[in-house]
Amino acid sequence: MIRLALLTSLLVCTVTPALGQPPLRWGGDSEGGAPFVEADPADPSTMVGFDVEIAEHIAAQLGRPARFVQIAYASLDQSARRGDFDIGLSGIEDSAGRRASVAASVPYYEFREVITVREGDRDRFRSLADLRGRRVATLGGTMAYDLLLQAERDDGITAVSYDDDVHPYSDLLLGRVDAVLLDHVLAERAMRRNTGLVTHPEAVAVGHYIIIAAPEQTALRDRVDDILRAAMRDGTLERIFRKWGCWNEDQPALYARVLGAAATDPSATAPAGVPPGTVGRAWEALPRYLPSLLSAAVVTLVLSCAAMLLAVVLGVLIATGRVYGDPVTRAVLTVYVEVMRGTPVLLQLFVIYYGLAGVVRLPAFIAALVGLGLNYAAYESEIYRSALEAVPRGQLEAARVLGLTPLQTLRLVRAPQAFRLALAPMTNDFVALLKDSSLVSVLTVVELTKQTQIFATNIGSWLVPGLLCALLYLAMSLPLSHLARRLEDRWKVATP
Amino acid sequence: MIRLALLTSLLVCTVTPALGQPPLRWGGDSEGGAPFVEADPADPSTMVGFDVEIAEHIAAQLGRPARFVQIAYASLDQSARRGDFDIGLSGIEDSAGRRASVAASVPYYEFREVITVREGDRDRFRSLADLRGRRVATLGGTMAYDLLLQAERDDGITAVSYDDDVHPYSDLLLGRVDAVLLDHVLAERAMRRNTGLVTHPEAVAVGHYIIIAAPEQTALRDRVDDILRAAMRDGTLERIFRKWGCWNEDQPALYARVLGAAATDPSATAPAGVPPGTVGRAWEALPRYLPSLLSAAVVTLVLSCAAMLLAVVLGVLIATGRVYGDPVTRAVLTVYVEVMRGTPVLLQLFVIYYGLAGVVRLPAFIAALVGLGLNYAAYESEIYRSALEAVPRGQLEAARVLGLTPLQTLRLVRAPQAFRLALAPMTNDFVALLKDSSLVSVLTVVELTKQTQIFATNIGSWLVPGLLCALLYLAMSLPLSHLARRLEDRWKVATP
Amino acid sequence: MSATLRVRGLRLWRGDRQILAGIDLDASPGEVVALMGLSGSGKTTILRILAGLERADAGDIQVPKAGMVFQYHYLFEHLTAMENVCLAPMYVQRQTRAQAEARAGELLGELGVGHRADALPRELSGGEAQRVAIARALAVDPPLLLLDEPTASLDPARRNDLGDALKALAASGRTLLLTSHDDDFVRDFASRVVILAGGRMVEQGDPRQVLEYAQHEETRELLQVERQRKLGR
Amino acid sequence: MSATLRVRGLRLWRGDRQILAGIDLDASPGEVVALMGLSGSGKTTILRILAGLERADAGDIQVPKAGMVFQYHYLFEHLTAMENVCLAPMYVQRQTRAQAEARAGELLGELGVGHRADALPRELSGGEAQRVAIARALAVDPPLLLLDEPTASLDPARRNDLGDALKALAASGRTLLLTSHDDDFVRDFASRVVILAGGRMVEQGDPRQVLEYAQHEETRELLQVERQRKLGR
Ligand SMILES: Nc1ncnc2c1ncn2[C@@H]1O[C@H](COP(=O)(O)OP(=O)(O)OP(=O)(O)O)[C@@H](O)[C@H]1O
Ligand SMILES: Nc1ncnc2c1ncn2[C@@H]1O[C@H](COP(=O)(O)OP(=O)(O)OP(=O)(O)O)[C@@H](O)[C@H]1O
Ligand SMILES: [Mg+2]
Ligand SMILES: [Mg+2]
Repeated sequence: MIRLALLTSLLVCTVTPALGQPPLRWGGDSEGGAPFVEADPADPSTMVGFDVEIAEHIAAQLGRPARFVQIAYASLDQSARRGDFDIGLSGIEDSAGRRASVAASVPYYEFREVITVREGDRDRFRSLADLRGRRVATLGGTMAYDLLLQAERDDGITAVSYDDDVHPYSDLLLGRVDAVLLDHVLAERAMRRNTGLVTHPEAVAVGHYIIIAAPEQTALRDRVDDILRAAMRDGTLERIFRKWGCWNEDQPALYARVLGAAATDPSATAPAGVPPGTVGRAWEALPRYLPSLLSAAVVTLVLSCAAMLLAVVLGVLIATGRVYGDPVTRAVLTVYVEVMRGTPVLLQLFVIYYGLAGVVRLPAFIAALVGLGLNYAAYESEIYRSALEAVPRGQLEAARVLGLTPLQTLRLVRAPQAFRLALAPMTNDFVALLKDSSLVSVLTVVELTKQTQIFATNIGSWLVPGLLCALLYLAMSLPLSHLARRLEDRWKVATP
Repeated sequence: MIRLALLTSLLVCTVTPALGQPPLRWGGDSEGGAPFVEADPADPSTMVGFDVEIAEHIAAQLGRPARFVQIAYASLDQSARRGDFDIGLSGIEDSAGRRASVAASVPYYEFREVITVREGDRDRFRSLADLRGRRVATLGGTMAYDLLLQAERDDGITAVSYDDDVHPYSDLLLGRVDAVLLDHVLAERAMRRNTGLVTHPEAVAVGHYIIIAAPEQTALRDRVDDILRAAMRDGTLERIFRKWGCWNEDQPALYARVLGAAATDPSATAPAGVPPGTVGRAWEALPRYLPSLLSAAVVTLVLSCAAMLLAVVLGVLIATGRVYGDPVTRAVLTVYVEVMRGTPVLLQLFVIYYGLAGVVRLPAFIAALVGLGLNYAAYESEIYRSALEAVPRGQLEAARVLGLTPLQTLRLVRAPQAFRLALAPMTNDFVALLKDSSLVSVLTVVELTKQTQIFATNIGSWLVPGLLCALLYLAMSLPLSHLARRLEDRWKVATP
Repeated sequence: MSATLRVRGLRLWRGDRQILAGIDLDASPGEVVALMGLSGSGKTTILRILAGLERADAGDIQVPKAGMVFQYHYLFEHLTAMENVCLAPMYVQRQTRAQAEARAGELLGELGVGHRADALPRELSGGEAQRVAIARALAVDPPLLLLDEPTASLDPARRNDLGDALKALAASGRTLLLTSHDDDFVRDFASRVVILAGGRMVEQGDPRQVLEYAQHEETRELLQVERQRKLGR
Repeated sequence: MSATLRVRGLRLWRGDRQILAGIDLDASPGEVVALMGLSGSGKTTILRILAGLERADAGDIQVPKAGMVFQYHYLFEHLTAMENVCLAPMYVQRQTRAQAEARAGELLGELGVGHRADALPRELSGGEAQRVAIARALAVDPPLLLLDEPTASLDPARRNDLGDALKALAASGRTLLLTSHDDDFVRDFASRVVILAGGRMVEQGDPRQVLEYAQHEETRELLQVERQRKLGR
């Protein structure tokens, strides 16, 4: 029956437009899914959803045919600026940052950010403050994520960002997170999909959906505002939202505010629950993401240092075995070095984490450490072997005629002199390991690169996160390079 | 109006089941989309699609309530074996390999693999043979992909694998590929979505959808077969497929064959167009994937060698500048080394490929080569610098009093002696570069790791592709290690 | 193991060159035996074989634990002079650092390089390095001491100091085997001289005897006896 | 630039040790000047300054293009003896390989190491390496040749051959400045001897004169004149 209404509205938009009018290109993300925008399962060439109907209503009012343009959710703002479409609507959240970078309409829907928990936790976890020390999930790049980042500082929760709105809830059921914060539209959809969950009706915050256009398209934006206001007055919006089961008592209040506010003052309609500028340009988002980036950098640093330590110790043992060992030991160690060095570390990490799971279930961080350590040990051992073999023979002969044992010779004469030769390549490897450690994100360890990705996905831009990530890596490697260079300079004095 | 019918069938399945009967868990992938399985946009907690209706029909006939279980398409076989669901259906293609690993029903739908091309190419490209030297796209992990891999050998086309069924067609419009081979259901969906495309009606091959169950569930499978046969006879299937617009004249012929064949001989209903075992266990798939893995390995090797060459040449220049240069040169080069070494190469690749696109539009391979080369040059230069500085001062003084210029000293005395010290770390770096070169897949270069991923995605398992990938990398690095070790041994004679 | 050295039929080829063609050599505690011979005649090679650094192709060797001073000092490049001398006493003989440093200080002082104790090898002059290397070998006080051209970089004064020190060592029961090109030094301080030529021992005996009245053509050539006569020395 | 060497007021400190305390030195073409002095007295340092390898703290230097033979030979470790000798003629003087090898073969032959032309430095005996290094320096035929202890590892016969070769070089108009601890060699082949002590030149003149009748306490100590008297030499 709802399909009938939809067909009617489709007819309207394909029949009414004046011939010769350019189509109204409207952008949205069909992966966002129902009730926003989704390909019609019965006819995937057409879209269904309340945003679709609103877009088509606007097109009809403008007397232009509607044409849908698929745009990834995270790219909507950029695409608007580039002019990939005329208007964009796809559950786009209002924010001061967005208002600063694109032309934004008045809000046409008010949503509540709500907390969903497992049924058993219904009374324990009623607010973000109850969730101190707990993991709270949400969809990245949304106002909800910004709220969680704030709560990380204020309430001591841990924010966990997902790329879709399904897994936060499934992981909630599995106990991987203890709550989900998302808007009530998505929460209701999830409640229908899953049993054993409960959503607290209280709003943690309130937000609004808006329509965006290229910054210079203020005239179009004003027309859209007029059409939206008219649709609020004449019940068109109410009819659409009712059809999609999204109508509630918040909307008339919103409409009253919008219709009451001066049309020339868009800030009057700015979202209520969120401080202005929380979702927005990257630099503004920076202070909120910096703490998590810094702690991810600490993970990277600790992991790299521990893995390097393991690699150095093992590398010394392997190199010693290859220089001093009997032929069998040497052959075995050579095979180890060639295999570990010659095959991808990613594969080795998988084998250690998943392949060995039957024998020993290593925690992700330990598996990452061991995997990187074992891999880099092969590289280090080659460096040490070569350095040991470059120590002049006379030095070893002198040690031998003095009666030093081979081990003493290694420790007191050979290794100290070889270390100088090994220092620069070792520093290289440590600096490379800092970056290589990002591979362990496949084992669910969140380190600097992964956190940068999360940041970038959430703000929809790579520029600032990438720059920051590079700076953080640099900040870790520079002191090391500096130290190595100073050691080298000190030893240079001893070059004959 | 179709929604009404759907509601009816939903009512049927929730009303008829006897109380106390365990639900029939049926697995499918709702991301597969319409007309197979898709979340109802009006009520995302329920699924719609012909596979949904068939599943619910089977549940109803079994007197059990139907419960949907979301399973990723690529994991359906494994999940069936693990018993995550009772029966699976989601446009699952029949194949001998699948029949060998799970319990498979009789086919319930026949599809045709068809070729779609741009309108202008309608007459040029009518068959795979017409597409020699062209890129042909499809969805990975399907019979169509297997057909394309065969055509790579037989018809000299290039198979391009996608993870979804939207981008093959959009890239076809953009000219990135010249044809798409997919089943007619997906092709028709795409034709509705895009204009400017044309699909040849002739079947390149014919395949079937089947229902799967855990291998030991033969009793359940036999019941399913009975229900399907009854549904073929009484027109239930016809009604369902007609509703979803998928009925055609191929189906009555299929049903006649299925109903005519001995119920005890499932091989009689094996797919016609595909040789048995083409989709199936990894070892069987190997021969088909080997050529593309080998040519991806060649890409890796050529890219790594070229990038290493660049890195060595630049590294020598930088090291020379840092050892012999004036303070300004040295400072500039030190900054270069620290920045390039200290920041992620992935970021550098992005900057070169996308960031510089405004200035110079480098082809992906060249950008990859330059990016890796510039990055590794920083590492190499540190190795050379340290090795140059380790050459005993007496050697340089001897050269100087003989009247050699600094450049001659470098070339004739210092570099040859330093090279020995640099060889092992350099070999390390080359071996690491072979693996690091996989990062360039972000620039759309398909090298060994990327190709391995494609292979793994298509056959749904990492074991064999991973092993093979490791072996190929090893096969590239071993000769190199061997050569380096022999050079070292030769030079060892010259150690004082 | 006694401190007596006994070598019979030592032979060594390098490629197709026969370096040692059957060397017989004895040395007892209290002796200072000097090996002389043309440059390239195999003196260093003999010492290296006795020290266990090289293998002979044939021959019978009875050799006590030997210390050695190399023709090129081979001081440990990363350690100071003092540390070079103390290393073996501390780690091989398990002396305390204080003990080792006291003895090392004495030795360096005797050899006239006490003031350079804190210098790294590369900061030493040729003669200083040579003397530190001698001190390093003396510090472990081995029953047999092999010295390869210990006087090469020493001025006459240091040479005599060294000669006196070696004589005193021999007198205390050590066996000393050294090579030298300096006939004055050998005449003054060796108790026996052995002349090598063509990979063989051609003559041996009391230095004054052998060096003044050389019997063999090779010895006379080595010492340039005719020329010295001619110059009236 | 003339082949005349002229040094005035050369001073050098290392840390707080004054190594050179004002050295004045002259040498003209045809001369073979020998520097003598206790080990550590600064002989090598003077040669290194003249070769431009070290900077003095004060002093006036007029020095022609100089070749140098190092106390430790510093042969190029990765090249054979022949290649060591040919390198500079080929790359500095742009001779053809054939020319350079012919001359190198002559030089190596004269110095008695022609048979070791294809050996790497580490395969040479001490004296052989020293002679190859001398050949390498002679091959470029510089107007001033600095030789740091060229006789240290040479047997008396080789020493005399070298002395003759140096004298011939001087006679052909080259200037030669060498250091040595070997008073016999200096007496036989140097045209002038300069005695260093305490960072200063204490005496110089005809070697027979200076070495036989040393005026200065330092010279007498260096040459151990009293001891030699006592021993009756
Ligand atoms: N590693 C080697 N390979 C080949 N030949 C060698 C090697 N080491 C030494 N020789 C040769 O063996 C011979 C003997 O060398 P050795 O060092 O024993 O001479 P030596 O008597 O000590 O000479 P010198 O007085 O010059 O030190 C020399 O001709 C030398 O070139
Ligand atoms: N790099 C250095 N740092 C500190 N002191 C040094 C350095 N090089 C040489 N010396 C000191 O300078 C002094 C003079 O050294 P030099 O090598 O010139 O002596 P020499 O006369 O050649 O001695 P020898 O006869 O032993 O070769 C020595 O005491 C030496 O220890
Ligand atoms: Mg020798
Ligand atoms: Mg000296």
